[in-house]
Order: sequence, then C-alpha cells, then structure tokens
Amino acid sequence: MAVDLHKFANPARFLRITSAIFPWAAIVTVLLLAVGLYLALFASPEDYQQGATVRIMFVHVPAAWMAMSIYVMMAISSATGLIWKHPVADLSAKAAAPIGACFTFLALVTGSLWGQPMWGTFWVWDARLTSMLILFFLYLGYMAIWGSFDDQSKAGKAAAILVLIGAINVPIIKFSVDWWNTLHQPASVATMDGPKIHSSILTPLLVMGLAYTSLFLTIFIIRVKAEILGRRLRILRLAHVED
Amino acid sequence: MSLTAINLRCIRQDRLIFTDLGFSLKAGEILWVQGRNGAGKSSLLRMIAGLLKPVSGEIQWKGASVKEDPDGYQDQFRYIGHQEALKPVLSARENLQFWADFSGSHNVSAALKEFDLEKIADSPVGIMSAGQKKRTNLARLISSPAPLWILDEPISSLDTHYIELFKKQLEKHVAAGGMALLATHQDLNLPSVHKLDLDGPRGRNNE
Amino acid sequence: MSLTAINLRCIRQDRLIFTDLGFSLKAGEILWVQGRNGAGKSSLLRMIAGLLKPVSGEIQWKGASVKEDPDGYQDQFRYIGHQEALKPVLSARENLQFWADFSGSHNVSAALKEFDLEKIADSPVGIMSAGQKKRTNLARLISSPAPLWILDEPISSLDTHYIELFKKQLEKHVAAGGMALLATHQDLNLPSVHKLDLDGPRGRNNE
Amino acid sequence: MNKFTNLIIRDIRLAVRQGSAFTMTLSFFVVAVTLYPLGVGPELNILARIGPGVLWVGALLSCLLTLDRIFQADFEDGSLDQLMLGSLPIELMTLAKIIAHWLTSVVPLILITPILAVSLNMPADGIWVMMLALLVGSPVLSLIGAVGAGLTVGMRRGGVLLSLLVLPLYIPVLIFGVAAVEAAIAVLPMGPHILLLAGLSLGALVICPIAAAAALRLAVE
Amino acid sequence: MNKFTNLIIRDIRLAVRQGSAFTMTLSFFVVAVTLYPLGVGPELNILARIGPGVLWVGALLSCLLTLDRIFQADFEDGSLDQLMLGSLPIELMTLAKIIAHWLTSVVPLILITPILAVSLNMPADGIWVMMLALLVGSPVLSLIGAVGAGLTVGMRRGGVLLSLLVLPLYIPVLIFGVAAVEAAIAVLPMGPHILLLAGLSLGALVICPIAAAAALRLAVE
Ligand code: HEM
Ligand SMILES: Nc1ncnc2c1ncn2[C@@H]1O[C@H](COP(=O)(O)OP(=O)(O)OP(=O)(O)O)[C@@H](O)[C@H]1O
Ligand SMILES: Nc1ncnc2c1ncn2[C@@H]1O[C@H](COP(=O)(O)OP(=O)(O)OP(=O)(O)O)[C@@H](O)[C@H]1O
Ligand SMILES: [Mg+2]
Ligand SMILES: [Mg+2]
Repeated sequence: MAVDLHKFANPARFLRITSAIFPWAAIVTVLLLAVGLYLALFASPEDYQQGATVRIMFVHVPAAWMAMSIYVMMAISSATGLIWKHPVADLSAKAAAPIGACFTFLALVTGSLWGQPMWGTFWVWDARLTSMLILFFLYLGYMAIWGSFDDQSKAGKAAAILVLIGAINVPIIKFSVDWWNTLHQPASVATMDGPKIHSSILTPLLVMGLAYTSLFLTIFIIRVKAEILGRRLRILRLAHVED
Repeated sequence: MSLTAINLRCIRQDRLIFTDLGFSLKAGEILWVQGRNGAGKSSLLRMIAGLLKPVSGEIQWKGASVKEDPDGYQDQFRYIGHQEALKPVLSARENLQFWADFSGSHNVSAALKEFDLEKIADSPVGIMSAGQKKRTNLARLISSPAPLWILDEPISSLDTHYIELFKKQLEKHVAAGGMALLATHQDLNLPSVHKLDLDGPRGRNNE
Repeated sequence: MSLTAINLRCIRQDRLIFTDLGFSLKAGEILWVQGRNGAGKSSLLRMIAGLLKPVSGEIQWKGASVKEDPDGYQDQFRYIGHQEALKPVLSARENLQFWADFSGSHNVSAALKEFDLEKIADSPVGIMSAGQKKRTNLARLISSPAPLWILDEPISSLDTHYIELFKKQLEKHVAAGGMALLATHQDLNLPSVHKLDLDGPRGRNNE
Repeated sequence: MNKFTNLIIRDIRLAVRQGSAFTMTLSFFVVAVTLYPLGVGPELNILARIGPGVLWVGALLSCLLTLDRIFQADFEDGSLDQLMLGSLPIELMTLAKIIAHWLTSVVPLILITPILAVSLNMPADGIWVMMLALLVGSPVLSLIGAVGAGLTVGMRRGGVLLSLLVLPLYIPVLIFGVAAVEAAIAVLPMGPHILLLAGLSLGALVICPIAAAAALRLAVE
Repeated sequence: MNKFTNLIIRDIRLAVRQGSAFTMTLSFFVVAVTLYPLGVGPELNILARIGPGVLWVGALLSCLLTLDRIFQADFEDGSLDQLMLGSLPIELMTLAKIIAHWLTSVVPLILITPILAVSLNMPADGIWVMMLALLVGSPVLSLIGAVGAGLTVGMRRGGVLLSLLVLPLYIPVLIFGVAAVEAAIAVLPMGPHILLLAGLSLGALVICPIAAAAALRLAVE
C-alpha cells in the first residue's frame, strides 16, 4: 500500500484509547450538563440588581474559558506537529478548531445578549470584546486554510504557523481588562489570588465549566476519529485507483 | 566529487510515486532520468535540488549527507525547472545579471554569447517566444556556473539548431569534470550517459 | 472544405514577424509549420484561430473570408495552445465535460478512453504531471470534435508512448477527412504532410 | 442559452471549490467593517452617524478585492482564449461571468449586512433600506468591475490599477446608496434614490458587457 | 550582505517598472480615504473626529492590496524556487523582500499622508504624530503581511484568504496608531502609544521573517 505504515501505527493506538474513553465522556457530559444547568438556572440566587439575567453568566463565562483554552490546546498541538512531526497533532488541532469557534461564537452571542440589559447596547468596541472577535476570526482563518490546500500535510503546517502567530492574542484577551479600562468585568475567578466570588455562584460556574470540557472532549473524539478514518479512506481510494 | 541517492522514497498527496530509488553520479557523468508521464521525474529532480523533502532516504554530496551542510550543497548545483524564473519586464541581460549576482558569479556576457542571445539581450523577456525564453533560462548555467546541473526538460520548445547548441554546452560541461541530471523524453544521443528508468521495479505505474 | 491564408502579415510590437505568408489546406491534409525559435509559429496559429488580427491579408474558410461569418468559422476548429485551459480544482472529466458542453458535443468518455485517461479522470488536474495535463488537454480534440485542428506544440512533455498515441489520433482524424495545422520542433514522420517553413524568404531572421 | 447557464454554473462551482469563496469574501467584509469602529472609537452616536457610509464603503472594497477573480484565472490558464473562441457571443459570455460573480461575491455581502448594521447601531428602518439599496445597486459593482477587470486582465499585478479605474466609477452608487439609507433613517422618502440606483444598474447592464467584451478582445491579442 | 541589498534593489526596480507601483498604491490610498467623506457626508467636525481612523484604515487596506506582490509573482514564474536555493539564508531573503515591500508600498503612503490629513481637517499637531506613528508602526504591516503572503502563496486566488488572515493581526497597530494621534490632538502624552508601536515593530521583526520563511518552505514543496 502506498503509505508509510509507521505514520499510522500511532493513530491506531490513539483510536483504541479514544474509543475506550468515548462512552464515559458522553455519559459524564450528559450528567454534568444536567446538574450544571439545574444549579445555574434554578438553584443559584438571583442577583439583587440584575435579576434573572445574571444567569446568562453560567453559559457565557465557561464558553469564554473554553474558547481560549481550546485555542491554547490547538497552539500546543500545532507546535508538537511542527517540531516532532507527530501525525495526530495536526489532525487534533484541526478537529478542535470548529468546536472552539462554536464556543467563541457562543461567548460572543451570550455576551452581547447580556450587554443589552447591562450596558444598554449589544456591542461596544472595547479591548476585551474586540480581542475576542479577533479570536473568532483567527478560528475562521484557521479553518479556511485547511480548506484551501489540496495537500493535507501542507495545510497542516500552514495552519500551524497561523495558530502559533495568533497565540499572541490569547494573553491579550485575558489581560485586556487589566491593561485598558474596559466596560467588561475584570477577572474574579481565575486570578492570582484565587476566586473572589461567592460559592453559590462559583459552584455552578465550575460545574458548567467541567460540563463544557467534557462536551468538548466528546465531540472532539468523534471529530478526530472522523479525520483519521477520512484520511485512511482517501489513501485506500487512491491506492485502489492506482491498481 | 560525487552525488549519491540512497533509498529515496517519494509520496505526493498520500500517493507513492517511487521508493527505494538510488543512484550515484561521478564527475564527468550524465544521468538521464527516463520514465513515462507521471513517473516522477520532476519530483525526483526537485528532491535532489532540496525543494521537496524525501519521506525517507538520503542524498549525499561528496559522501556526506546534504542535510549536514545544506548551504554548502546549494552552491554546488544549478536547477532549471519547468518554470522560467525570468521577470517579463526585465531584459534577458538584467535577469541573468541578477541571478549571477545572487549566486556570486560574473559571467553574464559570456553566457549571452554562448546561447546566441546577444541580439535580443536587451529587449524585455515578456515579449520573447517560448524558445527564446528557454534559452535565456539555460544561459544561467553559464552565467552562474556550478558543478552539478539539474535539468527538467531543458530542450522542450527549442528548435533543432539550439538543441545541438545545448548539447555542445552539456558535453563541454561534463568534459570539464561537471555532472548533470537530465529529465527529457527526447533522446539526445549523448555519449557516456547513464540511464535511470523510473518505470522499472523501483517506481510503479502511477496512473 | 478548405482553409486558405493569403498574404498574411504579422507585426508584434512594431517588429515584423512575417509578411506575404500564404498557404492552403484541403480536407485530409496536415500542414506542419516549421521555423526556428521566434520565427512566428505561435503567432501564425493564433492568427488562424482568430485570436490575433493580421495587419493585412486574409484568411478564408471554404473560399469565403472568415470575417464574413466569424461565429460559423469558430465552430469549425479546435485550438490547443501552450496553455492548458484546465482548472486545477476540477477533475479531468469535469474539465472536459464543461468544454464539451460549451461547444455543444458529448464525447467525453470516448475522449478519456482514447487518451488513456480513465484511471486518473477523477483526480483534480492540479496534481497531475506535465504530460498528464497535456493529454487531458489533447483529449478535447476528441470530446469536442471539429474538422480543423490547430495545434501549438501538442507533443511537448509527452513521452514516446503517448506521442505514438497522439500520432494515431491525428492520422485517424485526417483519414476521416479532417485537417490539421501543427507547429512542433520534433519530426513526427507523418505521411502526406505539407510543410510551411517560416525561416524562408517570407519571414525574416527576427533576432 | 444552455451554454450561458452552463458557464454560470461552472463559475459558481469553481468559486465554491476554490477555498470556499463565499466565506472568504464575507469574512473580508466583516473584517473591513469592524476595522472602522476600531479606528474611530466606540462612541455609539458617531457610529450610527457614519454607519451607512462604512457599510457601503466596506461593500465596495470587498467587491473590489474579488474583481480580479472574474477573468484573471481564465486568462492565465488559457481558458479565456477558448471561451472567446466558443460559439457563445463574447458579450453573453461576459454577462454570464458577471452574473456568476455577483451571485458568488456580492449576494453573500447583502445577506450578512443586517448583522453588521446592528453592531454599528443602525436603526431597524435603516437596515431594510440598506439591504434593498444594496440589492438594487450592487449589480453595478459587478458590471463596472468587469469592465475594469477586462481592461487590466493581461497585466501582471493589475490589481491596484484595477482599483484605480473602478473605484471612481463606484462613487455614484456609493452616494445614492448612502443617501437612500440616510433618508430612511431620517424618515424621508427614499424612493427617488432607489430608483436612481435601479437606473444605474439598468444602464450598466446595457453598456458594461459590451465594453468588457471589447476589453477582452484586446487582452487576448 | 551584498546579495541581500541586491535583492532589495531588484525588487524595487521591478516595482518601478511594473506599471509604476508607487503611483498606484498611492492613488488607491487617496481614493479609499476620499470615499469616506463622500459616504459620511462633508460635516467638518465629524470628519475631524473620524480623521485618524479613516487614514489608518485607508493605509491598512492599501497595504493589504499590495501584499500579494511580495511573493506571488516570484512563485508563479519559478523565481521563488531559485531564491530558496540561493546561498542567502531564507529568513534573510524574506527580510529583504519585506524591506523592499515596505519601501515601495508603504513609505509613499506615509509621504502623502499630510495632504490627505489636511483635507480631512486634521489639526497640525495631529498630522506630525500621524506621520510618526505610521513610520514607527507600518513596518508591522509589511512584516505580518509577509507571513500571510507566504502562507497563501501557493493558492490560486489566495487574496481574500490573505486579508482574512492578516487584517485581524493588524488591529493592534490600528488601535495604538489611532490612539497616538488622538492623544496628540487632545494634547495628551502620546509617548506610550508610540513606544508600544515600536515594540510591536521590533517583535514582528524578530518573529515574522522566520514564520514567513517557514511558510515559503511549504509553498515550494
Ligand atoms: C460580546 C460581549 C462579551 C465578550 C466577547 C466577553 C468575553 C469574555 C471573556 C473572554 C471572558 C473570560 C475572561 C477570563 O477568563 O479572564 C469573560 C468573562 C466574563 N464576562 Fe464577558 N464578555 C462579553 C460580555 C459580557 C457582559 C455583557 C457581561 C456582564 C456585564 C460579562 C461578564 C463577564 C463575567 C462576570 C466574566 C467572568 C470574569 C471572571 O470572573 O473571570 N461579559 N467574558
Ligand atoms: N504538486 C503536486 N501535488 C501532488 N501530486 C503531484 C504534484 N505534482 C505532481 N504530482 C503527482 O506526482 C506524480 C509524478 O509527477 P511528476 O511531475 O514528478 O512526473 P513526471 O515524471 O515529471 O511526468 P511528466 O513526464 O508528465 O512531466 C504524478 O502522478 C502527479 O500526479
Ligand atoms: N506578446 C507578444 N508581444 C510582442 N511580441 C511578441 C509577443 N509574443 C511573441 N512576440 C515576438 O514575436 C516573435 C514570434 O514569436 P512566436 O511566439 O510566434 O514564435 P514561435 O515561432 O512560436 O517561437 P518558439 O519556437 O520559440 O515557440 C518573437 O520574436 C517574439 O519576440
Ligand atoms: Mg515533469
Ligand atoms: Mg511558440
């Protein structure tokens, strides 16, 4: 067959491991989402100023966390792909990108829905919001690069270069609230001195965060599998054409 | 001075083009790479020129892997591909002059003379015919000399007169101890030419 | 059915390429346009195809000037130039299909078969080798048939096997009453071929 | 007629295959429009004031960037020669390519306009008129653009010359387009402006394919 | 070092010969900036308010249009292969081309800025700072642009993808550039902004040639 076997020895093991994890991840996701949504929408106290709108937070904040951490994960796995040429690295970054884009979009949408009651407008051009929008564009650009190359291994490297350059944006998002005076809230959970908010809010927030993470993991496994199998299929088809 | 390829394997877009390909070339020799369309001749030449990375295998120059001293190796060859690498708005002379400077040599007027380009040397390359462009491109071999010539279809669109002229240049080059890698479909009737056939067991019928 | 050129004169960028050039071609004949590089072969073929206007002189199809019925004339020939006119993102089949539809004919699968392209017909043209592209381009002659073929260096970058195949197609075409205009530097040893030499008194040494 | 639609379909298919053209033009539009608020600052009343202008200029510039797609690729790979030699009249061939360009590069812009308009704080009345004005006026962009693209097709790096030729001719569309939206926001009649845009479109529809065809005849020589 | 300057000189010469590149970029800048007053209306106080933003965005977009000039032509005619094979390290080769791009496409914009600024009713203090900010910040445009150009060089019609990749990364330059000018107009200290721009330039100078070189290695495969 027309392929380097060593290239696909690893993915085989990878597929085995992920197949084993997958059902658990799916179950955990469902449980955590159920608990998290219950805590967030029913059990948590209403804010004395904001009323029920404060509950947008439980969707918004973890989504923003995911948006950034998925990007960081993509950057790390792209770097791995560039340096050690590990075959699964590029594919896993590729598989994560659309999920990350969705979380970014979710954070943007929930943020602006929240902005309407809080700041009186859907959108302002301050540093946090803008850098988040840039993150969204970076995700789009990343996916566009994958779509634009015929040669997948080239596409992987090109996309990796973009992710790595764009990684500068992540600290900008994180610290924009400290560096510029923005409308947006400064950090209160993930700070140097530990969380600064009450546990009745912190708990559902963290549960939702975990729920999102395992949701990500579930979808991610499906997508990586599809990527690896898709690549195999393509090779088989070409090998078939050759004979 | 010698060029050796060991167990080269080429995969393009998940498709095996050739594998276990090896050859060795010494001063004064020519290697004629043969093979049907799509056999991988252009791919092989790009690989030897370092533009395409082999999936596995090694290329050695003077017995040492080229990976050890890529910059040193790059000075040792001249690659002429399908594309002309000529700027249409510059004249033949200006084009050659730039490439000569870029490789640190100074033989432009000799090169123009050898390839009979003097009369058109100062009109822009953009309005030249296919064969005239090809000759200007080939003239780089003289204006920026190097021991190893890597030539991908160097005589396509040359007329018979200029094919002869090119042959003479090639013979002169190897007689002076140079070496050449040549991919072409036309037989040039060169003496002392070695052949490498990509249709053989090393490659595969790729279609 | 006949093609006649009378007193054609070609000037490119204030430079006389040829003048007083005439020929006539009847059904079942091939005209091999010869000439050194820059003699004006490509220019002549583009002129016959109506892509370049002659400064003076006339081209006649079936005895009438082509200017009288340009659209009618355009259906009568197929022009294959240096460039491939193939979209890299489409497969060979899709490319041929589009051009066949565009000229109102339907022989795509026959064409793919004749030029031995069936195995690679569905991979994108962008990743094909030089010779594979050329064959796909030549297949248009079969998929969109026309009595007159105008071919500018049709066999460059074809290997010997496919040159033979192309020759057979050409012979079949003229045997069936077609005609062809051919510019190439390689002798194809075709029977019943007429020659037109642009280096003669009609043209000038252009360099 | 069959050849005509065939050509349109081919061009759309190429646009889709070549790296998802839709999403890219769109994203450029989005980026170009979002740059302005960044440059100008986030004050809502100023944004609302300059909103229609920013959107129209954004549409013009995005359209501009895609103009070279109309003929350049076909010229470079020799397809244009063949298209000129086909039995479809060159004017119709040009028109088919213009239509394909409008469908692939301009219509997506119109569809995304509402979202951008909201982010620029534009009132709802303005948004509908904005879309209407774009729908009626944007064919001019493709039509005039095709003439420019035809004139510069042979040139290496004709891109910037193209912008230079085409942008001044886009100015009337810009002026009436903005006027229509501002009229609507100010609750004034916007009919006359829309009619003028429609007139421009019709005029361009008659003249431009012919002019573009003439330009192409020059280009292939 | 000689090869390095030789390459810069060649690129400048090509830019001059190929249809007077200077004048074209310039004219695009002028047209893009003058479109705004047309779109927004001629009220002087609004114009003065949005002036710095419009100028910076105009510079960004004009620069964008010239980015594909950096590598595309060399790629298409095979020169890039040869440049990669030369004994000049690829990172330096890339840097030489970036410098040439900056000199031919960006510097002219800086020189014409004062005239446009006056036409936008910008106060004199603002104008000098505008030029200073452009001088310090614009190298980033060429540097980041080169990475985008390198990534998209192999693609047909990579232009729009190029904008999508590059424009978001231009945003910090835009924000600090405008901030500097507005600070100067408001007679506030503009030093920090200029320093930030300089920092961006230096950072990009270190990272971008390397990233662009990596991208080019991919492109020639
Ligand atoms: C589209 C608009 C918005 C965007 C793009 C956005 C973006 C973000 C991001 C990226 C984070 C994560 C920060 C971190 O982990 O340090 C975040 C957190 C947060 N956002 Fe938003 N946000 C938006 C609107 C809003 C609005 C309107 C509010 C409410 C007034 C809000 C309240 C918060 C809160 C409370 C946090 C948690 C901060 C923490 O405790 O660390 N956001 N947002
Ligand atoms: N850029 C590319 N990406 C992927 N595959 C390619 C690329 N270029 C060529 N190929 C494939 O690699 C194989 C070898 O191509 P190559 O150009 O080396 O052949 P060649 O021997 O030079 O043929 P020819 O005689 O037609 O020039 C072909 O099957 C072709 O389809
Ligand atoms: N686009 C053009 N503009 C101006 N002059 C041109 C152009 N193309 C070719 N010429 C000139 O016209 C002459 C004839 O060119 P043409 O391409 O017809 O030659 P040819 O016989 O096909 O040569 P070859 O064998 O090299 O292909 C040449 O001297 C060339 O310099
Ligand atoms: Mg080849
Ligand atoms: Mg020719």
